[in-house]
Amino acid sequence: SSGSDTGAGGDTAKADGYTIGVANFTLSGPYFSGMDKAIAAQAAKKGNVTVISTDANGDAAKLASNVEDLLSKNVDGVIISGGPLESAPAVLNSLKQAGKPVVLVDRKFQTGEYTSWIGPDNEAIGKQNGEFLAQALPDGGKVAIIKGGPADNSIGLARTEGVKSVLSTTSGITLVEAPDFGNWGSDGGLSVMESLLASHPDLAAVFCENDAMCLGAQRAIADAGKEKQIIVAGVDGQNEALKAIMDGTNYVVTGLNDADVIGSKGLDRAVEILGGAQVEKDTVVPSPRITKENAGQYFDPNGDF
Amino acid sequence: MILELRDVRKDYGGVEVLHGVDLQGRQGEVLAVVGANGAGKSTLIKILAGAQPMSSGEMWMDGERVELRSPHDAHDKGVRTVYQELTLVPELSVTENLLMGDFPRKRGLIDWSAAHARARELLESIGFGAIDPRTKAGRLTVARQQMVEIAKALVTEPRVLVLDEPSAVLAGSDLESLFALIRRLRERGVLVIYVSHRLAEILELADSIVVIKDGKVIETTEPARTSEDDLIRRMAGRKLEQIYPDRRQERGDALLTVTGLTRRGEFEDVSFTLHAGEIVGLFGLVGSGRSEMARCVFGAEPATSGTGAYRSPAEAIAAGLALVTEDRKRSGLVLGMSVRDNIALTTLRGPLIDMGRQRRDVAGMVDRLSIQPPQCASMPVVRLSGGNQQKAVLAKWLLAEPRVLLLDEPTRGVDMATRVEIYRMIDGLARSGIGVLLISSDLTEVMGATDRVLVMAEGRITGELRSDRTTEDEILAYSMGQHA
Amino acid sequence: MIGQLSKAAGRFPRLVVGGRDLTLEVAFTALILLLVAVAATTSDTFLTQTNITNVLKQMVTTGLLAFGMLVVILTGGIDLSVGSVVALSGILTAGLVSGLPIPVAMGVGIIAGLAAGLVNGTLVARFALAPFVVTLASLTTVRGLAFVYSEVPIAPEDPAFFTLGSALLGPIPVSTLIMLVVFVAGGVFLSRTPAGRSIIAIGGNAETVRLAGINVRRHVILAYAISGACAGLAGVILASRVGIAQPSVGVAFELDAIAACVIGGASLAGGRGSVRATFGGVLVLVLINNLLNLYGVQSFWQQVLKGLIIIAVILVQRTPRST
Amino acid sequence: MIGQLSKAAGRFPRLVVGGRDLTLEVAFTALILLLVAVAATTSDTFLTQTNITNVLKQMVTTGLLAFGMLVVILTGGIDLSVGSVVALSGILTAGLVSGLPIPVAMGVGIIAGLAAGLVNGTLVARFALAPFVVTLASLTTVRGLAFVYSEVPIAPEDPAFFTLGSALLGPIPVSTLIMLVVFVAGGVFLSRTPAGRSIIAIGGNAETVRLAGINVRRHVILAYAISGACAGLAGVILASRVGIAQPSVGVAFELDAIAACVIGGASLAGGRGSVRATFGGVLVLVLINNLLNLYGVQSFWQQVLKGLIIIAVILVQRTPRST
Ligand SMILES: Nc1ncnc2c1ncn2[C@@H]1O[C@H](COP(=O)(O)OP(=O)(O)OP(=O)(O)O)[C@@H](O)[C@H]1O
Ligand SMILES: Nc1ncnc2c1ncn2[C@@H]1O[C@H](COP(=O)(O)OP(=O)(O)OP(=O)(O)O)[C@@H](O)[C@H]1O
Ligand SMILES: [Mg+2]
Ligand SMILES: [Mg+2]
Repeated sequence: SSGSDTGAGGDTAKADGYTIGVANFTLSGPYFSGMDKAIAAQAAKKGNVTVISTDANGDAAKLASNVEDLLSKNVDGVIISGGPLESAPAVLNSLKQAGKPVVLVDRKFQTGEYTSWIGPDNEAIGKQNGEFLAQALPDGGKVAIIKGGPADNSIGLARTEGVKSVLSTTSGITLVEAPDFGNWGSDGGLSVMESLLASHPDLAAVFCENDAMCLGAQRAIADAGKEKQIIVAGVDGQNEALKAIMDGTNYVVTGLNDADVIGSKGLDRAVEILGGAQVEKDTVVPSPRITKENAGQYFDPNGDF
Repeated sequence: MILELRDVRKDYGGVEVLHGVDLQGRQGEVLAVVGANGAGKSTLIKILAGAQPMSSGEMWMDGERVELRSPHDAHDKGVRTVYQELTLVPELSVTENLLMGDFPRKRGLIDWSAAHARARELLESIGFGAIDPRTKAGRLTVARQQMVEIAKALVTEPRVLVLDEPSAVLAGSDLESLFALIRRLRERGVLVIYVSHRLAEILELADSIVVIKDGKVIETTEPARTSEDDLIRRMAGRKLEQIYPDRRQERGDALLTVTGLTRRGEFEDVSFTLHAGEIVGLFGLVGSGRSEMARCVFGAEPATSGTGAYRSPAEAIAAGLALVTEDRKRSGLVLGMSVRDNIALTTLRGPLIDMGRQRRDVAGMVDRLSIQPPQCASMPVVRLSGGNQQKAVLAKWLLAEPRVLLLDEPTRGVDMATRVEIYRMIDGLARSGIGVLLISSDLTEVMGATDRVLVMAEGRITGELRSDRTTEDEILAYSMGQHA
Repeated sequence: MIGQLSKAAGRFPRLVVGGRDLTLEVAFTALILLLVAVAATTSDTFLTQTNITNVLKQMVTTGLLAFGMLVVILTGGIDLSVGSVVALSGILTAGLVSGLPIPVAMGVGIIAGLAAGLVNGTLVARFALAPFVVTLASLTTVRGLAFVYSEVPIAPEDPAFFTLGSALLGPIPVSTLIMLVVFVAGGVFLSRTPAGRSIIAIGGNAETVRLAGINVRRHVILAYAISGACAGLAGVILASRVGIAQPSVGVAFELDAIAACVIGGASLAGGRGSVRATFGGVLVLVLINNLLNLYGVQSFWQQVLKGLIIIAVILVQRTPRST
Repeated sequence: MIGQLSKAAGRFPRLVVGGRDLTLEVAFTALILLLVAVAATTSDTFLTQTNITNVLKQMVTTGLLAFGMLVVILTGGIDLSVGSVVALSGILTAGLVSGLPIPVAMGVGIIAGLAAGLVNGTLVARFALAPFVVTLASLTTVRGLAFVYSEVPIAPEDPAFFTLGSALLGPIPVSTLIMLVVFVAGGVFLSRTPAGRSIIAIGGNAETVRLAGINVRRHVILAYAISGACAGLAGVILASRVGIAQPSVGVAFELDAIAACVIGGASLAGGRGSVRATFGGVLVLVLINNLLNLYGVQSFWQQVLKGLIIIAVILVQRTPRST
């Protein structure tokens, strides 16, 4: 991941270049591995930046020790791809003690100190989905919500809050929250949707906290032969979801949460900080609403995510 | 001559336990192998069974050199073995244990009704018809499990049948049917290799006798040319003056009084009193309920009614009882632990265990019971030979300094010289004021080593006899529920 | 244990038919029927066709894994790697359908599972390593391989890929039928073939089996291979059912599979366990999940209750057994 | 098993000191030293003070859980609930510090773990249920309870809360010292106290121990209580170290703890296992993770390698042991 294709200049650039550690909370999700790759790709583009990436497998303590491992390797700065984590004060403290800058990507921590954050506004994504659904269901109807879980995952919470803030005030619409979590995967989305369909055969739409679950939910709807009755709304812009939207299926909307953009900006931001530049503390990367109209523009048939 | 071993040696990682054994067995012969605990009998048998490779030496059958690389090879050659330790799979039916790996099949699948029928037929043909082939092996009494073990070796008629202490858990009619079976097999030309510590039965049954001592054959003889005393002398390497000590007949206060003790389905209305300084024998046939009764008195199992039993082993021990159970593997030893840890189990005192004292206590016991090898304290107990394991169990209980000793078949698998030591020890304990209940299926022992004998049949006490005034026949009659 | 007689064992009346003690099976069946009855009377949805089809579909993965697990447990082992194998075989199959005919791709998925099982079995049997650590290590390694093959989910385009997972035969999902076939065939295998009996006997006392001249190693390897193949099949069916294969799927699947076996009375020490009761265990788990969802119980209360119900079930189921 | 001699088993020379066979321990120590030597020569970073402090900190959770697990494993049981207990005790403590003095809040966290252990132990010992299912059920229930207590993470404001997890005594983290104390005290407990010896013996043969007048149930309960308390302590330390307590923390922690015990030669059948070797097992796991990170091995390949290394370690470690 430290590849340099700037030719002869590469060596000298590298000699006085930077080493940046990436502490991923988890890599087992296409969004997060996409982020990791985007950071690495951006570093390769720069030529003088080496990236060391770690994976905490969703374990906060491991994240802390991974950051410690990175500090042992004397990195110049750390990017934390936070995943579903609220905060990591100890991690931030140890980084502060070591005097290293921290850039958060995707996830903003509510406590602790960080240098800069780049990520989406999850509540806004939820709102914009809610608005779309309100329009798409002029006669109202039952809308189901499938959450990723667990209950302390505030990314999902923010998205659901966004959707609810719109739909709960829209007349004619009733909300049904699935009791069980879909665990952010297509298989979970599928089985939660199946259960929903059994108790609520009259759904008009379903919102999932990410596209992976939505893709599973869409399958369950197809299996039940209810493609015409139920529309699907997700978040992320996963390739398969974009394709489904483009093809004009009942997958009608998603909010782009672009790992490529956030990741590469995150690396840029870290390099700027190391270069001594004054940077914006918090940067929201806009999450355009993707529907049938504009899906083609975001769909990359060879893209990873 | 169908079987011959030439200069067989066996070492377990450097320690040689067989030092060049030669052995010849003929067709239609009962060849007895005798020797002290740890002499190497079981090891020899494992080699014959293909379960252990020999380190060097040769095995010949029918004038051909054979090599047994696995039990499978031994089966192919017609050598079938009944091991000293039970090897049944407790969760499986008798049928399945018998026919394992060789089931009757119909269209590729096992035909269970045919299998059960075949098992029943087999059991009946060898006189064990009382065993239901459908029961799980684990639910049978030890004695019946032993019979199934023997039946297992006879599923296909063997050319050589090896029996390692098959009679240790049998008594009365079961023993008779075993002997009858062995004689029938001999007539059919089978070579029976028979290991036992019960010399009387060997003299009765064997055609020739091989005495093993310290891993070497020291004598080959015939019943007509030897005697019990002679064999014991050869095995032990010294003369044993007297097997059973002379018992004095005076007894002290009552230590244990059991009245009307009942455990439904197992024994009923058992009453007896055990006094300080006396040794009481308890004889009965297999399944007469002796072991269950002793366990119940000891608090290991709850009683249905009656008095005299303790509520838990801890209470019993606090009151000075000790119970040496009949099955050392299942309830006497922690096989994976060292000899020391096993022996110390009844005397763990805290908060911190005094290791020095524990070491001394255990060493004292190993010495007192001459557990072999003498430096065994930190060896896993499973490495001891069967008889020495039995001694380790005894040692554990003696260390607790009991006032009442319940001994359930304490000499099972123990060689003659050691038995004599055990009898002497029991006698000494009794003289020091301890009361001993000796459960045994060995008639001679039950008469010789005790002051009086209780006899149980079908869960009830059917008789009480004075050891010096009774006969084997009288005891047997009571044990079959007939009142003489 | 020894010297204990069945007739003496219980305070409970026992039901013996044709020499077999059926008390436990009957009690267990009654328990499941009770669960169904409660569900049917308290929830309008439970007996709807959609819900029944759901329950049938949701059994498939746990069912297949539980059968394979049972075979391994019978030998006295355990297979923690099944969840990772589900992921690997699913993603492999989904990745291969673009170049290979669907049945062949699926075959490869199952064979990958079988191969993982063979490796597990060989390490356990040939090198005498503890099954728990061997399969824990392969849980990690196989999961890693799934990600190495593809970090991102793979969604095959060809709709024929979905057939296996979503086709119905009347009201019954084809995938459920496949699972049932595995259970029936598995039941026959374990009760009526020498290899099956040997596997059970090995769990009871491996040394005895060895002394009976049966190749213990080969049968242990076979058991793990069966578990691997079942997990492979489960992975293929799951990918087809979801329509997307994810390398991250299947985390902690092994726990439900083991729970199903043990609820069905299997002993983790080996040698004891029944195919029918394991199926019952699968049913219990799936019904619990389904009911808690139908009642709309909140996710974490679901967890609290699920654990308590499992304890209750094994307490009830234990009562009539002789101790 | 039957008729096989351990002293006789090996083609390997064995090292016996004072009647104790130390071959295994020496081989295992050599293995760890080899790992350290390789690490030190191939990575500049490994021997830096920061990294050593890291490794020491990283051992704490696995170490505490592994010790508790060892005690349970010795009885022939298993405790799958430890990861959930870590979460519960952590979130309880973090929740309570706002109203209670920190040491008291931490005490409550540890007591919560102890209580979970007592429940596990009672179900296993008093009702004779299979440890695997009991603790699997409590894994689920306790996790649910953690979420019931607080759905969201709790980050105490008071910086004193972080002390336990981050303070250093010279170059050595206080939390590591606590873990070492647990191991030393635990070693004495198991080898020198009647309760410890009884626990080991119960795993070897519970019936023998019962007949020796030892209360088997009470000791089994004690073992699970110890495991629960260790998990509680681990949870408290972890929350303090991370600075925030999450109800979702600790998933699959039990697997590493079990792996550490088994790498250290413990038998899951009970009765065999050593405190020192378990500590070695913890070291091996932590070193593997640290090294793979220092080498910058890519995450998925790390998983692949981690599994392979564990297999390699138990293969090597098995060689000098009698089979
Ligand atoms: N074949 C059998 N059928 C029915 N009951 C049996 C059978 N064998 C043994 N029993 C029962 O087993 C119970 C006691 O067995 P136990 O082992 O205590 O007897 P024991 O006299 O000690 O015999 P052993 O010599 O086997 O030790 C008795 O209740 C007896 O009825
Ligand atoms: N599995 C084993 N591991 C180590 N040593 C053994 C083992 N089996 C036997 N030995 C040793 O080999 C020697 C012979 O033992 P073996 O079991 O053959 O004796 P035996 O003659 O059958 O004794 P017993 O009459 O007590 O059964 C003994 O010193 C014993 O300690
Ligand atoms: Mg012997
Ligand atoms: Mg008896």
